[in-house]
Amino acid sequence: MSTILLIEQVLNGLQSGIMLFLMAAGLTLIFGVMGLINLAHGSLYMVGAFAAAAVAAATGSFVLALVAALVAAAAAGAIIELVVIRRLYDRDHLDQVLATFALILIFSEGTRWVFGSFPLYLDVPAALSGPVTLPGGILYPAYRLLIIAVGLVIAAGLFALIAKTRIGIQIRAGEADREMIAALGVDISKLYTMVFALGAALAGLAGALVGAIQSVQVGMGEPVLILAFVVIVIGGIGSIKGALVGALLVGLTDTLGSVLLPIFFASFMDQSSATAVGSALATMSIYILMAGVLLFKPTGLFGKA
Amino acid sequence: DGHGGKVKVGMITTLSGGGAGLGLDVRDGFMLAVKGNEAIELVVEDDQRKPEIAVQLADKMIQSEKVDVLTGIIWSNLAMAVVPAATAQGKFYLSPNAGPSALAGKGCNPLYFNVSWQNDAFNEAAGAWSNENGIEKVFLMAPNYPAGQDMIAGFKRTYEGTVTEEVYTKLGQTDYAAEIAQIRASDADTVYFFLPGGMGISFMKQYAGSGVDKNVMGPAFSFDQGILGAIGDAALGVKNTSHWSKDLDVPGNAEFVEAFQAEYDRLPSLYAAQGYDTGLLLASAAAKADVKDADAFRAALAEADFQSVRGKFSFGANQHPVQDIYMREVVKEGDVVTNKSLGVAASDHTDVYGAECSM
Amino acid sequence: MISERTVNIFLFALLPVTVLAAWLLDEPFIITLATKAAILALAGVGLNIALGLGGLVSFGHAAFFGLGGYAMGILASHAQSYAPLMEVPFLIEGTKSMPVIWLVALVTSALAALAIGALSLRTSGVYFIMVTLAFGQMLYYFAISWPAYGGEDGLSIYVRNGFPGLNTLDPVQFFLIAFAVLTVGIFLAWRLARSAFGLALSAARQNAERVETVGLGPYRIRLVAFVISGAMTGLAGALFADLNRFVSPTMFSWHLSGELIVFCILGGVGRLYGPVAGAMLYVLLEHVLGGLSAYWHIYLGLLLLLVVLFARGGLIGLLSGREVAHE
Amino acid sequence: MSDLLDIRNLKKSFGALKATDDVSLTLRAGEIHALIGPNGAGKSTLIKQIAGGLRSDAGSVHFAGRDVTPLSTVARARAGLGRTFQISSLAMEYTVLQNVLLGALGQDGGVMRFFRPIMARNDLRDRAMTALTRVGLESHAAKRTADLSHGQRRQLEVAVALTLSPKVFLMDEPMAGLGASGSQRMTGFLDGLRSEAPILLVEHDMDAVFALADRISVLVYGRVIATGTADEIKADPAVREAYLGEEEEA
Amino acid sequence: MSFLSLTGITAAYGPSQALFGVDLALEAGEVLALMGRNGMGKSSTIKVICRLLKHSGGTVQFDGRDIGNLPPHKAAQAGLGLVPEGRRCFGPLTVHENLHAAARPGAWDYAAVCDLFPRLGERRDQVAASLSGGEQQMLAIGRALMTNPTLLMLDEATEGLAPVVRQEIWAAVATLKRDTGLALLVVDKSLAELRRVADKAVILERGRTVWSGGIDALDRVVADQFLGV
Ligand SMILES: Nc1ncnc2c1ncn2[C@@H]1O[C@H](COP(=O)(O)OP(=O)(O)OP(=O)(O)O)[C@@H](O)[C@H]1O
Ligand SMILES: Nc1ncnc2c1ncn2[C@@H]1O[C@H](COP(=O)(O)OP(=O)(O)OP(=O)(O)O)[C@@H](O)[C@H]1O
Ligand SMILES: [Mg+2]
Ligand SMILES: [Mg+2]
Repeated sequence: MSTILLIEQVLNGLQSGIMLFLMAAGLTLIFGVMGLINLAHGSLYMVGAFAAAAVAAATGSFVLALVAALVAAAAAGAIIELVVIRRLYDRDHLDQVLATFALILIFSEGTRWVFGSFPLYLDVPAALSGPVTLPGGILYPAYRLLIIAVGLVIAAGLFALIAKTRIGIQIRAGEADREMIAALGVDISKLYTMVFALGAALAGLAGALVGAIQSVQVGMGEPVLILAFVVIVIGGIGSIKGALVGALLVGLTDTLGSVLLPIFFASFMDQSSATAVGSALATMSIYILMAGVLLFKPTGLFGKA
Repeated sequence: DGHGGKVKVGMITTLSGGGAGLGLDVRDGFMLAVKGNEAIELVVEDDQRKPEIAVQLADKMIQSEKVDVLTGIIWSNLAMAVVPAATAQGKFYLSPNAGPSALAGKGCNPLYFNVSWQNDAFNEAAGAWSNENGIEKVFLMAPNYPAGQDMIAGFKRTYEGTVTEEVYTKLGQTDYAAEIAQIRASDADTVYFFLPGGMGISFMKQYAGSGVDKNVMGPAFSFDQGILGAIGDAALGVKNTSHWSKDLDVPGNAEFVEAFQAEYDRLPSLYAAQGYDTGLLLASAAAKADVKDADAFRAALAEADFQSVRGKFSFGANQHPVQDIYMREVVKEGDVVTNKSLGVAASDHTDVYGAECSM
Repeated sequence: MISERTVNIFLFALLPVTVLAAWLLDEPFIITLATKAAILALAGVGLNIALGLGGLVSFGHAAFFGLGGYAMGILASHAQSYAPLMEVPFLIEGTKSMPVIWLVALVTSALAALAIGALSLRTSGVYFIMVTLAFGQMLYYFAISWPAYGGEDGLSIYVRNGFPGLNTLDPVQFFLIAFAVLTVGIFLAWRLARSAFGLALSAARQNAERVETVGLGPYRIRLVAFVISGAMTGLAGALFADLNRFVSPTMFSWHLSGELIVFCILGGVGRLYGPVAGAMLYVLLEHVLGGLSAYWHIYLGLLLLLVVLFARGGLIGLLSGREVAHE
Repeated sequence: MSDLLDIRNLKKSFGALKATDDVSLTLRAGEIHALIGPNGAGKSTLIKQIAGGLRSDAGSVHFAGRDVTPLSTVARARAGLGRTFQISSLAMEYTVLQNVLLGALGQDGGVMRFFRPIMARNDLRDRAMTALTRVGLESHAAKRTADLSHGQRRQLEVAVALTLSPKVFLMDEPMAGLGASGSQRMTGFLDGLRSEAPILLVEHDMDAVFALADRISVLVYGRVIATGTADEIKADPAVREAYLGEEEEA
Repeated sequence: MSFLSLTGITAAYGPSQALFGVDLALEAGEVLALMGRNGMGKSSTIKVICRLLKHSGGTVQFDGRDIGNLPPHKAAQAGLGLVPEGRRCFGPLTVHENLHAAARPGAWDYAAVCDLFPRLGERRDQVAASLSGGEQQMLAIGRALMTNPTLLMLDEATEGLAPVVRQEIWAAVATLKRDTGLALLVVDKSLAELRRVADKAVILERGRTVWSGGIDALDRVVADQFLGV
């Protein structure tokens, strides 16, 4: 394989990592900071994508579509929090798992009911639809650069929100002892609704941004959900930095694994079995990565013991 | 004629979750074909695309509903789960989609009729067409699972040019940046791929944004009507092989397209066409023989005495189709992105597994 | 409130009574459903040992379920094709005998649980959930892309395996086999919960530090529990494969792990009959609602939601109130 | 008198902070050795180093003539080190009885018994009930631990340690949270306990310490600054300044 | 009307009743000692005042209004400061973050708290979970002061503190009372130390007020009967 292709693949790995971070960002917030296992995160991602597709179809504007994704997902998040999640904070994690699993069912089929069973059309805006030339002569889709930029901005913003602001402190205090922070005069319920809505909005934004280069269809949130969990667990729960690093690691492993493993096996096997073994191993690679990381660092790369 | 026997049909298909669009089309096409037919009684159940549910539904239809004929399954892994069990219990099975090689060869069965295609068919046709249309070097890509491997093998069976790369992706993969980079770096002139459902949508959109401009070709599954709407202009110009196209000039096809649109308010897909043909086939057999007389009914089915919307249609010795496969191209008609037929890619095509079938 | 014991007796009797009624009414499919519920309940009872008693939320129990299933699939397919499983260093032939298959399923899944548990138990909490998921997913992808036994297509076994002295093709008899195994499973789980081991395991869930300071090693206790749990789920997998006469990688999928967890929570976490109640309700809903509307998942979701929100302690909690610390 | 527990030059740092800095102590059969010192002096750290919850940076722990430094918490507990926590650490969903049963089970060691109900083990039950009776919790045996008041939990903590019949007790503030009357009772109780096994007692309740301790060691900033009898310690000006303050004698 | 007054409070944890009729009254600037043996309902009473435990009967009045229906954070904003039993510091947060989490403007700020407990200043960026027991106790007090309450409730706030620190805390309490007019409700086991700071006392026995009066009136007989000393 040529060096330039290898560089390009590394870039692709990093890029896909940032994309993963974008999808995981909202989950990190809700899961890492509020301590809530929200399986319905993927559904909020889907809600964002569908809202964007519907608005883009109606108005033709990509910006409006993104706004719609944010609003729809935030609203869905706030409603979920007020109606369901709010009653589950003092419960076992398992109750949250069951409730949010139920929400997946409701959201998926609800979306199918409203939008039908066929994938929707959502495409990148014309201005960003082509490739740009990077230094070194690498052609790179402009839209993907946008995704990288948005991902990095969100990472920085979340980091500042959690680590540097008083709201961040209060949220974390609430996770440690909800009753106590309330007894000190903080309206933790309202705060949690806001955080949940924010996490949902991030999921919705990711759904719209990523949906434009993938397929907008019912069930699109499920693989994302698992991947997002993998990412934040590798990074260490509650750590934004960890989520970013975890996402990049997963992106690189996934991309380079699928490219390099078949080549690696071909060096000592015949071509067709090398392709078979290599790609089989590549599909397992991120899970092997996760298990490996957790065996050496049982609380993830940046998690607190 | 006039045996007066009714046929009870159990349809197990995917009506919820990710792949529901395909199941809906098959169901609607079938219902359109048997609409008003007194001899056919239909029960439909949703398999949720889970093999074990499909097996249990088959049991239910056989044991409780006492159906005579089963049909409806979309996915080859579900078919592999249901068909052997159903035929073992003496029920007919008509496949409106999916044709795993195992059921065409050693596993063929007198009670199993495939009304769609064998997995390799579209690919063999595409390979043959490529030989004649100056396609010299191809980049092959499919998900790493049996159907994907079958499709690639099918293409390679007939294709005589050079295969530059053969790439197997994760099943359900959504990001193809790495593969697109490989395609860009490859010296192939054509990309041939099989990526059903959302995978194909994602790939095509990303490919269009990448600036790579090699020819794109594949079996029809990634370019069918239900999906084209979601890919949009990115799919224009793509060549794909299919046994049916909306614009085929064969008796009954235009009427079918029109009736389907009138009934369901959407364009029919190839799945709808297969469902429709399956319905017609069944109706033709039901008119000739009583299903309780298995031998007679089987003979009636084997005659394939109906006007297929694909034109020529008959069964080979392994009861898999002998039919023409066409090359189609994705075009825009007004606002609608759809397929246009370019002509026959392989005529009277039949599968290679029939030789292994001892029936 | 009804006492938990009464609820349990009712739940226990429900399956055979249903089957009897179905048999009288000649509704063989209901018998199949009851069998399915019994087998899934067994898998849930297995999971519940780790999950309810030990607090080990395994999101990868499908691994054991699938291994049990493939133990059946591989052995039976070799018997079906008369090709030995392996010839060197010694000959292993396929088999169609249930007891042998069960034994293999138990041993395989126990060994897998030992390996997976030994590694996973180094972590805890959500990390444990995810690392078990990772192992499950590895097996899932492996099964999908490994062509020898059908890959994603799975393996069909044309005739159900045999059990000495019984006709397993008769739905009622096969139900009785599954139900008997379930009964044994419940009995073992019941004794286990009340045994010295159960006391220590449950204490390790509540406070591991406490268990250490009384001189008991929580890691070893949990590992043993995980192995027992995995083995029982593996056995259920073998039965499930026999019920369908079919195995495929979906038996390894995370949806299945999730469903097993759902059974436990739905019925009541840590309650002996929790997974039994959960599995029965789930199977019932799946098949009743499935017939009502194409959008039946919405109703299923709403029902589950109602249970979590308003029935603390799951179904059994709803019926019999807060758990009384035993004896 | 022999030294049952012999701690030599233990050290533990957290970053730049030396929580324990070259601490050596002994505990002889039949004595109560009190360890006092300002908050954050390193007392609990030391207890954890002895019991095994925390690996020492340097130094060794000898117990009953054997070097237990490399052993895990579990192994040390089995060897006979019984510990109570500064902040109650109990199985909260269990009944009071089940918590002490767990201790009895730990003492018995037969945890890999999967079939016989634990409640049928009369030996363990008796042992557990005896321990509850000794701390005065017998009437609460069937109560859920989570429903106990703070002080009652402290008593239960001691009862669990009793069931282990350890050779040595390591007690981290057993009086904390007990009311005045509770403290008095506990004082009387510990007084009797020393004949069963010696006690290394960390406590801020000076009434109790002065009433009970045969020897007192004072830990300040991770170092032992004085060891002696109650009177010697009371008279030590450095101790008065660092710890006791102007407290008049109780 | 009193600054804080509880009349006829009854309350239960699920099925088990803990309070059977608690009455107490406290004036602004006063220090009230709440006494009773283990498990008699002192902490439960405090929880009722902070709204962490719902009462089933009786009334809770604070600063001229009925706070019996407020959610906990509203009650706290009305001027209640709590140092709970068992400290309950926010374990994963640093000392500095613990203090700032719920701070409200007023005389007590970070500098003032560090003046009172210099140790907290030294441990500024250490996470609370790794503090020594006594340090956590100081943190809990500091955290409550940072909300600038008008009534501070100390539930066993000197538990586990070294005698010197305890003396400092009592001195601080005396200062608070003298200089800021802060009202205090104190639960503590040392009768001797309470006598020095408290103005009056209420004794609970099995969830009921059984004695109340000036601290000076609390003689040997009463102490013997209810407190067992
Ligand atoms: N894990 C840790 N990381 C950092 N510092 C720690 C850790 N554990 C303890 N410390 C620090 O070590 C010092 C000693 O703590 P230790 O708990 O041993 O004190 P102590 O003597 O028991 O005090 P107290 O009487 O208040 O309980 C304290 O300053 C504490 O903050
Ligand atoms: N969370 C709870 N659930 C159930 N019962 C409880 C709970 N907390 C306390 N109790 C019960 O309520 C009664 C009063 O407890 P409370 O904590 O108010 O006592 P206290 O006077 O503060 O005792 P202590 O001095 O030991 O802290 C006790 O009998 C206790 O068992
Ligand atoms: Mg301490
Ligand atoms: Mg209290």
